[in-house]
Amino acid sequence: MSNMKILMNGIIKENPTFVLLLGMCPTLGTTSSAINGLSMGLATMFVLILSNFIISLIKNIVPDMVRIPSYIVVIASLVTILQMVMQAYVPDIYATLGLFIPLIVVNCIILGRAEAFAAKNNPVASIFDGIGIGIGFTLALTLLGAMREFLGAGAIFGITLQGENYGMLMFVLAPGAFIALGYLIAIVNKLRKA
Amino acid sequence: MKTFRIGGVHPAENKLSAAEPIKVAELPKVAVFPLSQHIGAPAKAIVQKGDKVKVGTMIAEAGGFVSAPIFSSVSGTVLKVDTVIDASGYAKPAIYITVEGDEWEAGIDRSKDLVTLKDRRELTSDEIKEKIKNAGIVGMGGACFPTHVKLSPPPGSKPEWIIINAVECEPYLTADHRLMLEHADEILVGVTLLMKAMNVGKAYIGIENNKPDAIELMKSKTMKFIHEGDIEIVPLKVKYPQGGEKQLIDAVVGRQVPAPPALPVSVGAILQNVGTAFAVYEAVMKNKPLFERIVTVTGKSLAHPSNFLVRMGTPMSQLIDACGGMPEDTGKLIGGGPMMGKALINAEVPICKGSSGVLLMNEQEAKRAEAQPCIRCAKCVSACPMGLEPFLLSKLAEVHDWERLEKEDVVSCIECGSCQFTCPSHRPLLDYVRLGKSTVLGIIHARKAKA
Amino acid sequence: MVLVLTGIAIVAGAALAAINAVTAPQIEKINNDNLKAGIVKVLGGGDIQIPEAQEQNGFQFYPTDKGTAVVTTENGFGGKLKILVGFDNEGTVKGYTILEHAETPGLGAKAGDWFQEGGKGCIVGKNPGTCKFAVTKGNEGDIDAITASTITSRAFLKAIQNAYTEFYANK
Amino acid sequence: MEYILIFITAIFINNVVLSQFLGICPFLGVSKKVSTASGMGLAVTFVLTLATIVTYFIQHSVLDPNDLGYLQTIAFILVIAALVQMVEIILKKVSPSLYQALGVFLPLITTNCCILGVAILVIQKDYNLLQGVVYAFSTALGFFLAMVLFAGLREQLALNKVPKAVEGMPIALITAGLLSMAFMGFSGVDGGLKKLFGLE
Amino acid sequence: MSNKLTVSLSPHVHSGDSVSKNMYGVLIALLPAMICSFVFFGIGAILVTAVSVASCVFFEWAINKYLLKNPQSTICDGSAILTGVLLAFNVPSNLPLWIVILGALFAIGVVKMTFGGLGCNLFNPALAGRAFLLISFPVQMTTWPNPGLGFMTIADASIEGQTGATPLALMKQGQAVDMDFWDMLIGKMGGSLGEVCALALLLGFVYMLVRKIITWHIPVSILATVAVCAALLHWANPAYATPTTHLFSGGLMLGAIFMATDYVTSPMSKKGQIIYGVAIGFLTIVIRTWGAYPEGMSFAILIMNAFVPLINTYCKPKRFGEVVKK
Ligand SMILES: Cc1cc2nc3c(=O)[nH]c(=O)nc-3n(C[C@H](O)[C@H](O)[C@H](O)COP(=O)(O)O)c2cc1C
Ligand SMILES: Cc1cc2nc3c(=O)[nH]c(=O)nc-3n(C[C@H](O)[C@H](O)[C@H](O)COP(=O)(O)O)c2cc1C
Ligand SMILES: Cc1cc2nc3c(=O)[nH]c(=O)nc-3n(C[C@H](O)[C@H](O)[C@H](O)COP(=O)(O)O)c2cc1C
Ligand SMILES: Cc1cc2nc3c(=O)[nH]c(=O)nc-3n(C[C@H](O)[C@H](O)[C@H](O)CO)c2cc1C
Ligand code: SF4
Ligand code: SF4
Ligand code: SF4
Ligand code: SF4
Ligand code: FES
Repeated sequence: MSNMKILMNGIIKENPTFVLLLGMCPTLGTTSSAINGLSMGLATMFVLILSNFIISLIKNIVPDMVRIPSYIVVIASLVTILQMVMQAYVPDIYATLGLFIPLIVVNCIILGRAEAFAAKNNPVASIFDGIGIGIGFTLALTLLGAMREFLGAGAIFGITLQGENYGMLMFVLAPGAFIALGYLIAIVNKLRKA
Repeated sequence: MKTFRIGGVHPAENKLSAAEPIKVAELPKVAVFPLSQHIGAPAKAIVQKGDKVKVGTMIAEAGGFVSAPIFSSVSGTVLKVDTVIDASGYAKPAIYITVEGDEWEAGIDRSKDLVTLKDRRELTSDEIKEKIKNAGIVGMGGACFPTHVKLSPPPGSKPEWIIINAVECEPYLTADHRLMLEHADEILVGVTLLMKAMNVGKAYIGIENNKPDAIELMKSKTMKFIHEGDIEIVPLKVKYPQGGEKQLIDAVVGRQVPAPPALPVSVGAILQNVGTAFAVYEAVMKNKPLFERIVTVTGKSLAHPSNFLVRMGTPMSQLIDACGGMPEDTGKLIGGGPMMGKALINAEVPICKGSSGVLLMNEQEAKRAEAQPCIRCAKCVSACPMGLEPFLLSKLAEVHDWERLEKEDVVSCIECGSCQFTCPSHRPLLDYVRLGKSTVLGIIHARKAKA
Repeated sequence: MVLVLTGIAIVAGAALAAINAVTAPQIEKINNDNLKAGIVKVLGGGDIQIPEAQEQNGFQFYPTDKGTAVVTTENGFGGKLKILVGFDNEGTVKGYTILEHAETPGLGAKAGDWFQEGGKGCIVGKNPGTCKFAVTKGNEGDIDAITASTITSRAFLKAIQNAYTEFYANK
Repeated sequence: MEYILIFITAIFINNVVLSQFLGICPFLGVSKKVSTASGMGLAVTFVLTLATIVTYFIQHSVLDPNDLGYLQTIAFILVIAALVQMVEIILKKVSPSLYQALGVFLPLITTNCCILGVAILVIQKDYNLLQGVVYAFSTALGFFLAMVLFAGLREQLALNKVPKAVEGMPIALITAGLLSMAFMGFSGVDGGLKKLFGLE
Repeated sequence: MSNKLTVSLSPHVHSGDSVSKNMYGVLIALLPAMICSFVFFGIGAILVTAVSVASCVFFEWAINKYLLKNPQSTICDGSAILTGVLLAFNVPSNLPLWIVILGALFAIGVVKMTFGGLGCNLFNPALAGRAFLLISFPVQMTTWPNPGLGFMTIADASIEGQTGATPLALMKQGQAVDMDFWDMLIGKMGGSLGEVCALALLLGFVYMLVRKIITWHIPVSILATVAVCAALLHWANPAYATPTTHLFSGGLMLGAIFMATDYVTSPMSKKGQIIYGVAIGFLTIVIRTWGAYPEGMSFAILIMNAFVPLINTYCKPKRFGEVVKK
């Protein structure tokens, strides 16, 4: 499979949100606006690319018995690095995303890709897989964030498109997350079939 | 006013023929006797083509313990032993007899004189049961369960009461009602015979209070036969399916028969239809086997809805003709009442032991309204006399979840149809519940057979 | 096997320690910068020398020559509401900024703008000594509450009022 | 009183799943039947409470004294993973029947964010040990409640015909959204109770 | 002859009851309250009701036809009209009409049709629509006009000029509420369209009981629970509202009689219905007394909607023969 194909695979065929239905907690928890969704997507992509790369590098030295613990150590270290870096350079975003940054550790997408892809492929392909899945995830989160922001606050990326008073507040709150994602998946399913 | 405690509905009564005295139906040209007119093993034919028979001659013997013999209701020659399409809609073995005259077996007492237990003090309990068995009596209430089997309760159970089912809760039907008005004395003697047979001291006769004349009459006659209070008339509030045996026992004595394998006798009750009591009287006191019964022929479009005393084997078409003929707009022909009766494919089906009525519905009544989605109104739950959840049972049957159906007690369903009657969405609930029930029963049988 | 795992852990630990060493001062600095910027903002801008915080009854005071900035906390609708408010020497509000909150977006979260200059419930230029810092609803006070967020408004105003009381007591 | 408040808040008002968005995977994944949902709920209750206690000690007696706060994430996740393994082994030995009931759910729990999330939240909220345990336990009960309710709703959905376009995950998410909306009715009750209990 | 006979399984007769008969029955029961609301709130009430009903019916028709591609039209059964009326009854009469339309879209589109239409929804559409509006447009949803008749001006209407707080909203702000009993009974107070005249709602209740559209179990258990809980609270601390204030204010009557009884979203067994009712009553008091929303009824019902499948699973009707009297 060419690297380009790997890339597209993550974005469309195995889109983690719409197709694999993984990483639902951050998907729902951080998409109250487009910018939040985008940030979360990028943060996850950062960890994903590096973890895929490192795990693919060390896959041959790690014995099977300690495979999972080693992967977790790698992922957790990367997440911690991400935490520190974000705190230092983008503290506002770090504050909004809050708990969901450390929770990237348990995001099933990361460990899932480590097991399903990085542990079986070479480092370069693994990077591409990380990028592809990462973009797929980021796109989905941004889309959902934009949808919720538009419905809930009448804006996208903070740019007001309709009077603020016309926003349906519920869409930026918890129920709106579930409902918006529900319909988004239904629409994406329909489009994919068509 | 007493009634049963759970569920129930009140369909329009439409007792069109309640004031019509019983007329004797004409003899048929050919009488047809299906061999399985009862629950249990079919009877075995003991006559052959060309045999001569009289009224009251046994033409088929019992095929086992849970079975009953069949007697000819006419005199004449056996035409053939073939099949006939009976009420079930399937072709079943039957004996055809060409009618010639009306000659009765010698032993039958055809006089109208009332014979009471006082006149026959020597009768023992066993003799009574034997006579009932030999007369081929089965339940006249519709289920056609051989009466002698009911009268042989399993060891250990102790019957306390005879309960006579004179409820006739089905709309339209008036056969039991007329029987009570015209043969109250005989019925009461029949009851005393049943009491003696089972050695119980108390009998109740449950009658719905839409038959006040029957209640009055029966009340005034009870004392004549036995000590006051030994036979008690119990007027009941009109509610369908009061005539269901479990419901009636609950209504009359306030006990609920648990789920199978419990039998009515497990709570001390033995239940018989009034018609059965009458048949018992005739069999024991008059030596007359069961070969005729009262049948209501009715319907809104029918010219003269009537009650007939009919010889078994008479085709329904002949009775319909006697009521003014099949109306043009007939859309459905039902053997029995509108709630539990079976729709028949033609009018040539013969009357047999359990045929209490023939009902004609016009085309409009015959149509079922189109089913809509269940709106979960719970009206079917409120209506179900067994405390079941028909909406759920039918849904589960639709999705073939047999396991859960068994857990939800689908086998307790008595198929009374109250649920479907009441459903505002016109859902075919009972169709699905029946499917579920029979499948689950099959599964249970298979499991037992394996074990 | 154990060796590999230990190895990975050591490498990871080392990497983390190294990065921590780089980022920790930066985090510290950024937090400081934020606070500094905030103080400057609530005191009306300009070149301000910012002193060390003075802790007092749970409030932090930053007295400067342009006035005093106070960090004050109260329980809002969704949780802690932490506000930095600037008073001039008379105790008139010069400005405020919200440091931390857990109010509902679209409702209580509007507190960030609502009470600013030009907002419907403007408190800038008002003095809690002369103007009653409570919601107008039910004649409690003189400030208009955020629509449909009385709880946040009450908490917000109470926080400012408390800061003022403490500030006044120390003057 | 304070504990009662934590308890009620965690179950109804800030329900982990319905308003905090933690543990969504098992919530969506193992909620087709009430029986499995309650199994998962029990397993989470057990592990979550235990994990909170252990991580509490790790934070306060290992990380904080040595100024290793930045190792929180890595330390917690390893401890939780090890703990789940241990629980599995011990359960298998001590109570095979319980293992039968919960066993299948245990491996799934390691990657359930509500365990790690709550462990971190307990530290962030500066709870003491008892508060932390009450918080963790009630959060888990909230998870259990959401699971069982949701499974009940889905069982009923399974009997109905849902439009093709929303079959599967979409309808589950929309149902969860409506459930979450219903639970918003509880919002503010914590404040009211705080006043009632005189905690403000 | 024989071939024109219909052969079908028993029963061969039907009660003649139908879905639309029940739905229109409820609508008739709602008429007195609707007339009251028109009288009290005037043209605004009429507009809101008309727009709500029209948009509910339109969305049901459009979704059914164009999204679900269901050839059978379902708008005649009356359930969408009913949802429209009940949604309108749950909003203030001065609500902007575009918000009413959004509420109808949520109620019918999201809550009802997404789940498959009549009978398949898990939550009460009108109430979910209202909750959606309350969460989304808290400002507009909590500004109630006073009943408009001249002789019915409320003494404390001074609070917010044209708009009158409902007794419950007043209670929330810690004001002593001593509404006059008769005022509340006939609806002389601020509130949503249909919730103000308790007398008219009770009239509808009696009508539905007589027509056997609903049974007493749910409404009575809700009202009784609210009365008991409120009495206990009031007795413990007279600052809490009296039971009568609770019973006759807010959407309690409307909810207990018309919305908690919605067939689709309430339990099937009598026992279950009583549990459901008691829980709704209790939650209503909890939310009214301590929660952020002044009005607890709609959320209490929605929360209990979520419990209905569990109640149905664990609360079976009493089977025949379960209790053997010996
Ligand atoms: C729903 C239902 C309704 C019934 N209604 C009657 C009835 O009205 N009269 C009657 O005699 N039997 C009725 N039966 C039959 C009785 O259950 C019972 O079989 C019969 O009364 C027993 O007496 P038998 O064996 O003499 O017929 C009904 C059965 C069912 C299931
Ligand atoms: C194998 C078997 C044995 C039965 N034994 C008795 C019995 O001993 N006593 C009795 O009262 N009924 C007995 N019954 C009859 C049933 O309980 C019931 O009365 C019969 O099926 C007719 O009821 P129905 O007309 O209400 O349907 C027996 C039924 C079966 C199938
Ligand atoms: C989901 C939700 C979020 C809310 N957020 C806030 C909030 O952030 N701030 C607030 O003061 N009230 C909030 N409320 C409370 C209500 O809007 C409450 O009715 C209001 O504070 C008091 O009413 P009033 O301001 O209209 O007088 C919220 C309520 C809910 C249900
Ligand atoms: C007694 C009764 C009460 C009803 N209450 C409501 C209601 O509160 N809200 C609603 O949207 N529909 C109500 N309906 C109409 C209908 O049941 C509802 O639209 C269904 O929930 C849609 O599937 C009611 C119907 C009846 C018969
Ligand atoms: S692992 Fe956690 S974050 Fe990822 S989806 Fe599952 S529960 Fe949510
Ligand atoms: S009496 Fe009824 S059940 Fe018995 S054989 Fe005849 S039709 Fe069938
Ligand atoms: S037919 Fe069966 S399920 Fe229906 S009401 Fe009668 S007993 Fe209940
Ligand atoms: S009566 Fe019909 S519509 Fe009502 S619950 Fe039963 S099946 Fe459903
Ligand atoms: S028992 Fe009611 S009609 Fe037979």
